[in-house]
Amino acid sequence: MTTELHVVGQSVARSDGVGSVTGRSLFTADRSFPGMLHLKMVRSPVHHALLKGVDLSEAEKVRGFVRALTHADVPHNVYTILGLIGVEPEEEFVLAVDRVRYKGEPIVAILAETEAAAMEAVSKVRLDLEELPAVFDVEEALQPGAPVVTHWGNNTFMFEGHNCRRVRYGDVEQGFAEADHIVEGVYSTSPIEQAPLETTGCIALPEANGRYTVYTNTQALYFSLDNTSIILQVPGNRLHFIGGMVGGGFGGKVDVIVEPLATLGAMKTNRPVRYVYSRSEEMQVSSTRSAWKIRVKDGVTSDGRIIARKVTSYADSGAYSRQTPYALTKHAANAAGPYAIPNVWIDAYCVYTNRTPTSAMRGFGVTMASFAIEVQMDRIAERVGVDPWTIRFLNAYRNGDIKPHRKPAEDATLIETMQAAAVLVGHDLPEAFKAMTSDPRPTQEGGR
Amino acid sequence: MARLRGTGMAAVNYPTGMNLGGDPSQALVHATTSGSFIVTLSATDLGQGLRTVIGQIAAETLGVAYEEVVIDTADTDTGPHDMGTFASRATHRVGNAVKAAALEARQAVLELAAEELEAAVEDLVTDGHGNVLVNGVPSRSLRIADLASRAQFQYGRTIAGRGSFMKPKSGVDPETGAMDPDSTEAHACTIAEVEVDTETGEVAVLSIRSAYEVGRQVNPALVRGQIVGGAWMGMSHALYETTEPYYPSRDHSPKDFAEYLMPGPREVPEIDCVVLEMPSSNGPYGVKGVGEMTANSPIPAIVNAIYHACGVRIDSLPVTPEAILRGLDALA
Amino acid sequence: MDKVIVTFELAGRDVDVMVSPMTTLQSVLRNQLGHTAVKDGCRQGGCGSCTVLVDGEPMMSCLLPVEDVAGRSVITLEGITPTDGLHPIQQAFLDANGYQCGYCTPGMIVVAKALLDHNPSPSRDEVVDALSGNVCRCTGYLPIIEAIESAVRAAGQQEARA
Amino acid sequence: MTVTSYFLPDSVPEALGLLETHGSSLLVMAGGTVAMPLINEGISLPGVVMGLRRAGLDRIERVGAELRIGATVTLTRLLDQDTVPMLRQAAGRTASWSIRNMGTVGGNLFTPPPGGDVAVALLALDARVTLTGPRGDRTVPLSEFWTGFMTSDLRPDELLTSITVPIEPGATTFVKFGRKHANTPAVVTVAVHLAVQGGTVTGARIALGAAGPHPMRAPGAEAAITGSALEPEAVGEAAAAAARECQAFTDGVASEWYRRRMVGVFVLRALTELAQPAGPAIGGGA
Repeated sequence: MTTELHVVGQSVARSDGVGSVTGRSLFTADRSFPGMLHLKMVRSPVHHALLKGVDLSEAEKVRGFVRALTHADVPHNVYTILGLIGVEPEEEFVLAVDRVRYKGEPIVAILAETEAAAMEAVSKVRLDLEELPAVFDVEEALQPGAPVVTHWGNNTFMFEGHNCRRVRYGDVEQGFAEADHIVEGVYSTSPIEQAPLETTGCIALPEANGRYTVYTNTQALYFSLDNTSIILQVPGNRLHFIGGMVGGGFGGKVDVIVEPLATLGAMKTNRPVRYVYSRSEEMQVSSTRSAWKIRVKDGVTSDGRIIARKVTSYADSGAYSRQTPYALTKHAANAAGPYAIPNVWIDAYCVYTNRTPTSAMRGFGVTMASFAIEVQMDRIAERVGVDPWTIRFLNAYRNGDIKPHRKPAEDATLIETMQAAAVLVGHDLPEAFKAMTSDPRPTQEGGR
Repeated sequence: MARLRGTGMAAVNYPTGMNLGGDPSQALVHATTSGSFIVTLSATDLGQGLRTVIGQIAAETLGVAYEEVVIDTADTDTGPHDMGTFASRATHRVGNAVKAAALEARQAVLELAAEELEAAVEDLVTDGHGNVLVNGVPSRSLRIADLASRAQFQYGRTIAGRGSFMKPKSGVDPETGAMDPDSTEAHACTIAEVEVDTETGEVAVLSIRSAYEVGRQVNPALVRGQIVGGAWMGMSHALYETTEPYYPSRDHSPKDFAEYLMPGPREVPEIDCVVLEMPSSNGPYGVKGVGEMTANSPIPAIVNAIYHACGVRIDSLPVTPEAILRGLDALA
Repeated sequence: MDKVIVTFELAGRDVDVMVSPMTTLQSVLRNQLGHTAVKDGCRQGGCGSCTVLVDGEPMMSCLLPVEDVAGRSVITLEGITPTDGLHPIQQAFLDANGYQCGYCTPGMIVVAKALLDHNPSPSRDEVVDALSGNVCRCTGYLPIIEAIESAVRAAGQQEARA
Repeated sequence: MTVTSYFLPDSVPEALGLLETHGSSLLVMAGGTVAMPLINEGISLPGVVMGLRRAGLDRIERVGAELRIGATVTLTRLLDQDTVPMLRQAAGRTASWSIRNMGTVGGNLFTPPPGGDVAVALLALDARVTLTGPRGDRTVPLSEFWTGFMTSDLRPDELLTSITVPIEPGATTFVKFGRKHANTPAVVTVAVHLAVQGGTVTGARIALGAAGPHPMRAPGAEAAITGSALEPEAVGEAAAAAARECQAFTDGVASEWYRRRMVGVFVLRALTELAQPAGPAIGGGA
């Protein structure tokens, strides 16, 4: 960058800072409108069951009750948010029809004059449920005879004809055969809630000319608008989504969960409708980061070069897909780690179980791959008898290396970053490592 | 009872942006009668400071002061399309779109200035302080603000620009996994220092120190905010938080901030970082992106530090004090 | 169900509100009096984003029926922000980037104000203790602690000059 | 039910009258830090509620050799007294500053485990509770007050109006171990009061929190150190006894296995601290 920059690169004061330190900035649910209704959800109390009946008779008597919304009111009740980029099948139910697949699944939306009245009405809805066996472990869910979670097939997402996202590069079996050491590890994680300080929520407002304004704290306005348009079968130009301040997202606000039903409520009542998650809903019902089980098997030479890496990963998607199939693809693109490895085999499964659906969270599919790979690297270092820095410098990827998904590496700077980290913590690297760069390797070594 | 110390490291990279459906962002820029500029978007600011960094990129490209740019975003009636804020994509994608839109608006300013200064457009430059001048002849210069307002009433021209940036949709070969999944890569190397109480299994994180390489830093203070906030989140992922403490059992799921364990202000370690800037090949002013990756390297660095401290290597998260005690019992 | 009238002092002046029984102070401040700097992070007493001062003491307004503060003095961040400019603590949060999304910030600043009212030069441990009831998911707390410490220093210099 | 009426009686007799009128349908609330979250979330839907904030039960005073604490004295005010240091330690380890400004000592006795850290201290201090009903007051030792998980000797027509703590010499210590250092549920809470004569323990009260359906004494551990000089063998035996006899449970914060192990660890640490060479300091402690 030859030209000298004036603004980019400066730590200027944030343009929204005064609004934050005075609390004057308006967040979605800071707004309220005359005649605004409150939506509270009747949720499944069990993990997996047939839904045989819903009795609203007691709920309707509650003072302040206005109306209920069931699956029959939803124009396009079965959907999947990645349908916008061609992912299928449509498999999640805006409101349950005849089966519930996770504890907390939405069944009936109650609209009332006050939150207290809505909560009281929710407590008086009687559900006729016949419990079914549930499955919570990803590997059990893959066994024949396991309870089937999805309504369209077995318990894995199909990636263009395969039951997992695959990466095949080189020949891992040959690599293992040539290796001096075989190092294996199994790395597993639990679901994690994004837990933004502001819970997911929106307010839908009927406008004069048949349009609907929706104040929402989604992270993706058009993604939410387009999905709401499909679910409600309403042209997109009748929907006007407005964001503004978002009290933290971390991936927890890309599920298009509250906007469709709040807008449907506004349509059916011609009154503003507020649908905001309580903290316990955000904790227990909003989507989480997937739990992962990642098996790594490496073939390593005696001097510490990794010549084969086989990764088998299971992401626990919970009862529905949401964003998780995408996470598997991003996982597969990064599961081998920032290392130059000639033979790589990756199978990444998106598995369904009877728990809260999982979706996006900061690091989407890569965070837990980095956890597995970077603990595995220390395992390899120990086996080969070198220190953790050495094993990483020996295998670090460089510009021009062909990555397992066949895209040549560019903008790679792992080596320079590790060198800077060593200086920061006062770790004295050997001269050879200090001299290394991420510049492309000399051609005769080729893609290594 | 012993308190054992250990250090551990991790080195990671992280991709900027998405690919499966195409990853587009658009922006509009226009000058107002007062001569300041409005940037219109639909991208959302989650608190990471998108408005500020996009304002800086627009001001830099237009050659005006940062205070002269207003960001109007998050409204689908006025803002052109944007995919959304995730995947460390916003600064890279929205930044590129805003830069393109600002360049178009800047060109309109230069053409107007060329007329007024009776000079060739090619000879004109902006000084970054709101002035257009003939290159090398500071005396022949005009205020961009004046030009922008005269454009409205005198010339009847719009000073505006449209910009868009898209990483084209690229699918995945189902057999081999061949794909073009991202635009550039940021990097981090983290060293964590921990102290393990061998009687209670408690892990105190003493320090998290990282080197990051994130391409051009548009606002270094905001980059540091992501690194410090991410180090805390990584520590929380590694040692504390889960919605299912006994996964895959669904029992005992927390329902409030008391039961959902996250480190508090008392537990936060010393967090230090150094940031390298190797400009990316395709980001605005060499931007890469940093927001999404900053919890990643601290997690394995902490797990590796625990092993170094007490010889217990735990391969499942979160690493609870119970898991460490059971590991120590097994070693004994 | 008959409504009740409750009178309390808000930022120095008396206000009367008509509420259904046991409406929380949080709900009254946010939905009837426009004090939306009182945030709504959990309604369980676990996040601190709804902290207000009641007779100068920090309390969680989400757990307080408004009747309980009848006749008492309530101060929200709106009452701490001067009509023009910023309170020194707010300026310190701005300068130190002691915030990101801004949702926990009002609660943090109200607690910081209460702390400095009680103890003009708290130690770092005392700052950390005071913040233990306020959750932040973005910053990792260090910028917030540094903001409060710089406010303490600034107040100290102010003292020295006064 | 949506709340139809919320009473704030300004005397005990008025409160008892309301209790009599509404009977068991009346939800009695003190600081609200336990009841309000349940009401806010629609889990608890009471029709009529009584708050005791104004009922005149917020006095704390030393009366002879006893500290008398009104049921609605806030936890913050326990921090301001130093007549019974262990109560200051327990209050300081409970929740956060804002919650301590609202939560009450009486309310702490009804907090479900693993909450109720002040209650654990009161049990080790051999406190007594005063229950006031239409027929006047009766006092019950705290050790006999709880009858099971969330159940106690309090009759439907009574209110808990005060807690009385004997001020007696002895070595005390209090430790609350949680996954965080502040504002967090207990993994285990240990409160110890030892009567000591010439270096020998003549009387021991060890109370455990978050290790049973309510705060509980650990008689086996107490027996193991009574008559000892807190030598390591006795202390080790007491810790093992406490771990065996406690009724540890599993929740989202800790498993039964871990709680039981931590009971042993922290009873050991508490007694070891009291056995320091400087001799059991009266009222010393963590």
